[in-house]
Amino acid sequence: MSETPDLECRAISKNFDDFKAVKDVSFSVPQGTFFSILGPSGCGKTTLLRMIAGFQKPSGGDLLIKGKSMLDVPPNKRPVSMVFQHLALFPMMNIGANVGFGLRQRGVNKTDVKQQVERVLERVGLGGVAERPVSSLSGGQKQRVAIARCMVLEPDVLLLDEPLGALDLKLREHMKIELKQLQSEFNTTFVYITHDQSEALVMSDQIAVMNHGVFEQLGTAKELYYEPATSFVAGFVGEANRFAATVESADSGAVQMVTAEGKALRGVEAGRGLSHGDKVDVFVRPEAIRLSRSAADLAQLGNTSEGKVENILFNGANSQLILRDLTTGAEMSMALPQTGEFRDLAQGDVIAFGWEPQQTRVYRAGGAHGL
Amino acid sequence: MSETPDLECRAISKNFDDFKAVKDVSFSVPQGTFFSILGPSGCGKTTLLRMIAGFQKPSGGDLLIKGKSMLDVPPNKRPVSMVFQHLALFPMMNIGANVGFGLRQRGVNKTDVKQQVERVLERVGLGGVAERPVSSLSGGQKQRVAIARCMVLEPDVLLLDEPLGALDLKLREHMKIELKQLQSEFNTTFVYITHDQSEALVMSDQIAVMNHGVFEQLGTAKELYYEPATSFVAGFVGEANRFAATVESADSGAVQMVTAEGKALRGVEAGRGLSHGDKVDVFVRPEAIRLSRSAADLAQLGNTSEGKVENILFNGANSQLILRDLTTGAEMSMALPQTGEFRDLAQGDVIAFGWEPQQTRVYRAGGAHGL
Amino acid sequence: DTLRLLTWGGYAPDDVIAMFEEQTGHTVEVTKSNNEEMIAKLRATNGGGFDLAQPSQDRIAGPQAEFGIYKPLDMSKIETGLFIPSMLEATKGNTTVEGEVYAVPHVWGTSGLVVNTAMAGDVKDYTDLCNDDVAGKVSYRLKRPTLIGFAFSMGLDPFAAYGDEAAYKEILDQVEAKLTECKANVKTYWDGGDELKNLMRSGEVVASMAWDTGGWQLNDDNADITFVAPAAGALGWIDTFALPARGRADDAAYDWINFVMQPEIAAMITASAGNFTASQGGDANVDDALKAKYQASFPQEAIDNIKWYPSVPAGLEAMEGAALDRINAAN
Amino acid sequence: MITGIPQSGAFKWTYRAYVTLFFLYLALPLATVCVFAFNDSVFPSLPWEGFTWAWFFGDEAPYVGVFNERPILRSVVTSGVVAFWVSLLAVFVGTCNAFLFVRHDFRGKGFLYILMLLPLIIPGIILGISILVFSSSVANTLEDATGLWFDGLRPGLILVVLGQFSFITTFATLVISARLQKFDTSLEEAALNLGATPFGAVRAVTLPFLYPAMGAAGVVAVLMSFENFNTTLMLVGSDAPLTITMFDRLKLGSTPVLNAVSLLLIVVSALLGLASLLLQKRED
Amino acid sequence: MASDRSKLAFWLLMAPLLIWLVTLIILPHIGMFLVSLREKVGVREYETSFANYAVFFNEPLYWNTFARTAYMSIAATALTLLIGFPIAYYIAKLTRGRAKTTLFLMCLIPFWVSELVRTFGWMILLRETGVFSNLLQYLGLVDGPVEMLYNDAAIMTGLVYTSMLFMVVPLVTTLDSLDDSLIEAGYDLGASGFAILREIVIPHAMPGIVSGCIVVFMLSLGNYLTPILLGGKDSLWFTGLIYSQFITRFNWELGSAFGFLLLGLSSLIVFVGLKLSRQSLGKTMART
Ligand SMILES: Nc1ncnc2c1ncn2[C@@H]1O[C@H](COP(=O)(O)OP(=O)(O)OP(=O)(O)O)[C@@H](O)[C@H]1O
Ligand SMILES: Nc1ncnc2c1ncn2[C@@H]1O[C@H](COP(=O)(O)OP(=O)(O)OP(=O)(O)O)[C@@H](O)[C@H]1O
Ligand SMILES: [Mg+2]
Ligand SMILES: [Mg+2]
Repeated sequence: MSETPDLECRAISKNFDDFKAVKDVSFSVPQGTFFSILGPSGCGKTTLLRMIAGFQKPSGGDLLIKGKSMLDVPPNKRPVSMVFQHLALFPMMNIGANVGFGLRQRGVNKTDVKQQVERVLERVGLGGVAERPVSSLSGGQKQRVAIARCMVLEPDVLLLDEPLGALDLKLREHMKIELKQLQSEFNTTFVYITHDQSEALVMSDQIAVMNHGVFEQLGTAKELYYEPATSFVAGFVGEANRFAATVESADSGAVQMVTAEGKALRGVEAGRGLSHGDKVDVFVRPEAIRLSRSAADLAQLGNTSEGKVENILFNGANSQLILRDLTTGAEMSMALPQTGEFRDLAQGDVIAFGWEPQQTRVYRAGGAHGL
Repeated sequence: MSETPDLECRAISKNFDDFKAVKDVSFSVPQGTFFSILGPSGCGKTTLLRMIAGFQKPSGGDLLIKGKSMLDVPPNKRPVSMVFQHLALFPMMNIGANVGFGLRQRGVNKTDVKQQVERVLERVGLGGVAERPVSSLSGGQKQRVAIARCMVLEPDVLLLDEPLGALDLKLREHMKIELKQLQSEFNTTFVYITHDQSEALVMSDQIAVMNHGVFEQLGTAKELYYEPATSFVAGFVGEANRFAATVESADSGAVQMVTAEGKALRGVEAGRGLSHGDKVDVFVRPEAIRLSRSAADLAQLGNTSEGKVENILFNGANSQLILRDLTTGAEMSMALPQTGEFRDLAQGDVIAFGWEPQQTRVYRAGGAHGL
Repeated sequence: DTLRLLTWGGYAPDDVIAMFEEQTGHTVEVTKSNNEEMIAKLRATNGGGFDLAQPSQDRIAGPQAEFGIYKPLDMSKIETGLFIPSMLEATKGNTTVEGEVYAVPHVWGTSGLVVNTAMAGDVKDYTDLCNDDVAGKVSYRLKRPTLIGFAFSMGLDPFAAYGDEAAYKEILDQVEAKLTECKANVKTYWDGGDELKNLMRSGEVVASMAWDTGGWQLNDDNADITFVAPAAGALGWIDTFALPARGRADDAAYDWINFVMQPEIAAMITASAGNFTASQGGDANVDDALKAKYQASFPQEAIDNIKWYPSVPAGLEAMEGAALDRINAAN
Repeated sequence: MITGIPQSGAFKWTYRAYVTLFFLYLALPLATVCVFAFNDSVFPSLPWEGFTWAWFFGDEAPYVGVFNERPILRSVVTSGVVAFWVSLLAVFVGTCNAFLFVRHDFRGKGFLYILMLLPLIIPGIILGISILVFSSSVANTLEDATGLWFDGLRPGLILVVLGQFSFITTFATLVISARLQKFDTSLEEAALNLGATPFGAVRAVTLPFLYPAMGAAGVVAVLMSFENFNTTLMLVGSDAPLTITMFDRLKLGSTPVLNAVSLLLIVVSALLGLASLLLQKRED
Repeated sequence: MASDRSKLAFWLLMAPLLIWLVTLIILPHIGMFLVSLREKVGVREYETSFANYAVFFNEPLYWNTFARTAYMSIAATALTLLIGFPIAYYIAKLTRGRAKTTLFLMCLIPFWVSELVRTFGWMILLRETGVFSNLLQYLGLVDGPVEMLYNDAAIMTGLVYTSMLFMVVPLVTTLDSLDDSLIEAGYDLGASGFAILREIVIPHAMPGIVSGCIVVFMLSLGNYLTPILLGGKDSLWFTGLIYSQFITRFNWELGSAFGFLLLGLSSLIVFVGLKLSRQSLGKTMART
């Protein structure tokens, strides 16, 4: 992609008095990308977004849109639009007036405003509602009006600050898919922030995982899920079982470790050279763990153990099994296969389990902030 | 269980003017059970619970606790306690005073109150916070204080009205497990209402699915999930793909059907005798569907088809595939296996899929209220 | 011009105003008030806000010396021939400060007792208001005339003590004691003329200290009620015309003075206010009934016995005020 | 509303009776005043002498009705003028204050806020006399220095307006701040984001949101101004507002023309009150 | 945001506030204080001294009136609270929808007319030839006319009546904000109605109670009309003294001193009230 990116941040940072909310973050977003920023509450996502929108002045760094620096452009002159967390639809105006607000500010004449408003409302599937009050809409429809209000201005970049946060579970599932579809239809660059990993994974072309004001990793959903670069990402994106261990030996990525209780583990190194004696954090995803009634069946897996069933959290396809590892005493969570074989599993049963070294990611300990 | 149940409702009902919020509901809850009432918003759950607590007078029927009718007992004399949706912790008192409130009302002397409060707070993992104000607690901690406030009175039945509704996603996941643990620790009968199926499935010993003021089905989580009695339950509990079809032939449970587009389907009958020409609703769970690159692999399954990939919703272990069935044009949602085989699947690919007749539940059409 | 007139109730009846406005083209705005409030208002505005005021002649020199709220009259603009000469001279004498005349007389009258003779025939003097047989059915004002009247009735002479603060204080103390003792007899202290009339007419009060005109008006409704000149002597007052220091319509004010002092107009005012005016010949046109009542209340010896208020020296009012407050507070 | 708390029948019954009595207590004096506006007697009290409209339309002494009483009509106009200016000023300053206290952080804010509330705990009569005394001394000083007259600083309508404004503004500020506090600032940011200028955003979004509260504050200001007595009494000059005129009349003892005025006032205030209620309804 | 906004906008907003507070509140009070320090020593001659305050302290009448005004006002406040609380509770918690709006509106009715008219109404009702007296006679409960006007009870009736609104409105507002489920939780935990009132309802309503009490107290203390018109010969009220110093004695110096003393008294009592109830002025008033 040789063309200028729609949005580029260069070592941008923001301090509130002594507190550094955003620390030298750099990234660029090519035209037409659905770019998500994912991170826990308080990590600086909103601050970053508000700097892009112009509501907050960066303490340092530069910010370019379509290659032009935006530092001295006031928010009402920037070619970006923002969808607010609670949408911020104007309650004193009807839907048409809301959507037409930006055009009116630009001095577009009345009939043109009306036409364009009607056109964009139709594109989001809400033709003919222009005269109705905002309050007559459902949560999902309001969402679409908020997007229409921005899209009618044909912004270079659309910013979205957790727009699904206020919706209830079922609607949120639905809107995830819809948002992605709207984005590809309009083919506009979206910068979307959220603390919900499933939103980010499902919708985004690119995801930046943010923590304590810095980007820990930037990549596609699959890269983050299967190859988390840091232990924070491994813990934050997707579910994971986590142990502390000490490296016995490390050889071109393959690591042999031992836990405090003396159990040997094998895994792959995620970062740079570990060596004997290093303290490490080990992550294994619940769905990577295989179960069996007989330990022999699992022998070919690199890591095996036995555990007692502590709890069976039945939840249809997403049922979970909580085991207590008999050797280490650690609590292990794993996906309960939907095959008939484990239907009669009961609390207190002892069962063998294991997982492959390739699915065991090892990070140098410290610096990691789990859930 | 021959002993008297902790709670028994006999044809209990409640009318608001002309509107019947609860219609002749009967059930009994044995001692120590975690009993959930699951249903969509407005189905009458809260009304039922408030009748048990004594805040609403039943229009008909009887209500017994430990075998004694409660109809004429005022709420402050009933041996039940309630955890309110927004917890209703008293903001004007510190934590200790909140938890000790009920004991003080009983005239227990100060030092005993103090001791018992401290003991129950320790049991919920909050020792030593008695002097702190309620506002200093996190959401999950408040939850536990609300439960402690009830448990210190050793009620026969603890009622909970969507106590997790106000919490955020991650915390809710966590509290589900914790609530269940607290219940088994105290060994008190819990009556828990919710509209979130995963809460009910994960925690409950018994679940009643409520709709329009009546119980549609009462059973364990697995019974509801694998053998839903009505199409409402099939649609409300767990995810499902749903089609309309017409019965060709029905023979001792096995049903042959055909969809409007002429596709033949095979399934099992959930209710009573269907016969040729009956309109039916057909439900298939996403995880019951198998995928394959070659249609031949799936030939042994009772129902097969081919579809074009519309969307891949990557979400780690819970990734979903949305296909458009090439013959019927219906949208099908299915679980995306985590095996390497389908990693390179892309939008627009055509793929074969199929599922077994045993996992195809067939209900007479009408009366069902889907999602 | 607009003439803003600060006056007493009844001194500017609507028909007179209408005639005046028609004849001169001025408009008149009336604010009804009493002596204290007139002075207070003028003091607050530093002599502004009104174009003509009508305080009593004894209340001009003191406030003028203290606050400078009036301006001297230009006697050349007043048709002095319209006035009863003796009254004009007396008033001018009482209201001269540093050689300038500040007021001319308008309406005069007396204060005494208004009695329902059927129910309280025994009340002949101020102190009789404290008799047991009228307990709870008596009213008077808590103002300086009450102090003066009671003093005379108790055989003291407050006017003689005006120049001597200590002597005056002595008198006040005695009066205060009497009035405090008498308080139990009082139903309520009245404040305005109509209030008293209501009290008397309804029978809630049977004897009161009041103006002569109030008694005569009540007499029209109820023949038992009338004005009685007290044995110790009625108190005589003269209300005047004075120009506020910063009035803006002096010409209209002079026009008004000259207009209302004409005998026919004066008679109309007498009819409205119930009191006689200082207009030469003004009583000629007065209704005979009123004259008859006047004569009934004032036999010659009663007229001779009228105690005319001399000008109040500055400073006395503070003492009186404190005494009145104490009486009011007593239980 | 609490539905679920069981109460004994007797208790419920007593409670209702108490509430009924209370409202009787509230309504009684006003009803009496209104009823006696139609008494065909020159005294506003018993006995009942028959029904008459004279106290509204009469033009023959002593039966002079409100509509023929020039001083009363004039004082109604005066009150109206005062109320208009007071509510205009109070709403304007109240709106500024609301923006200042809700939107800005500055040193001494807490102190200024308490100062702003102070008029609530200053008796009205003291506000009146302090303004009277102060403006008089300023006027005296100015007059001594310049030889001109400063009648605006002497008792009169200007001081009445200022005196009422001095404490009604606090109420206006409280009402408008409460509403502004509920305003979601992201609406303003959204307007900026859509291209509005900072002032344009306030005008297009924030002010419309505040209108109901400003309207309600205005109505409250008018009502308070109309009924104010304590402060006005000290500052009034020759143009007396209605309450002062009525007080002067009442002190002297009056004909039922006062009842008639009161009845009209009640009707008008009731209409105003309803209007403000409707405004507040729209607010929710 | 504030820091990003222009300083100009800030000062433009600040200006009206400062002008209002300085010219209409602060300077006049300073001016009044200065006047109260002027001792009159002769015609148009003044000296600076505390003589006016000395007058107050040397004259039992004045401080008796002062004390009487204070305790009558406190009594009126307490009475208003006692009468108004059950009403506010009824409106806030036991009614809803239209009934609630109507009852609430009905509480505002007395506010629709000036205090003067309200007092006038009471006078017609209470006087010896008034409605009550005649009613009692008609019912045969008394032989002759009874006078109900011109006593402390009449003053109380009038004061309570006049201030009721200012008690009920903040109470309804705070009680409305009390989550019903707290009360239900109280019952559910076994509390009696009284215990709930004492432990939950009253603590929650405290800001409303305090703000209502402050306003009612100030209104009573600063009232002039009601005591004068209903109190008759015993109507001594401190505002009346101030009024008469200004209006009938033209003694602004002493009047100012009295005014300052009243201000001091009211501030003191409000301060003590706030301290005792552990509320702050800003917080309680913002809720009304
Ligand atoms: N105006 C401000 N002044 C001081 N600190 C601030 C300000 N705004 C934000 N912060 C701090 O900066 C940090 C980042 O805040 P930000 O709102 O960007 O977080 P976030 O990632 O959006 O969190 P959330 O998911 O909760 O919205 C937080 O610790 C916050 O307390
Ligand atoms: N006091 C009442 N008067 C009239 N109708 C009522 C009353 N309380 C509840 N209803 C109606 O009864 C029905 C059931 O209400 P309920 O609160 O029990 O539903 P719910 O299942 O708890 O719903 P949710 O999940 O939204 O809390 C609803 O349709 C509601 O409108
Ligand atoms: Mg944020
Ligand atoms: Mg509910």
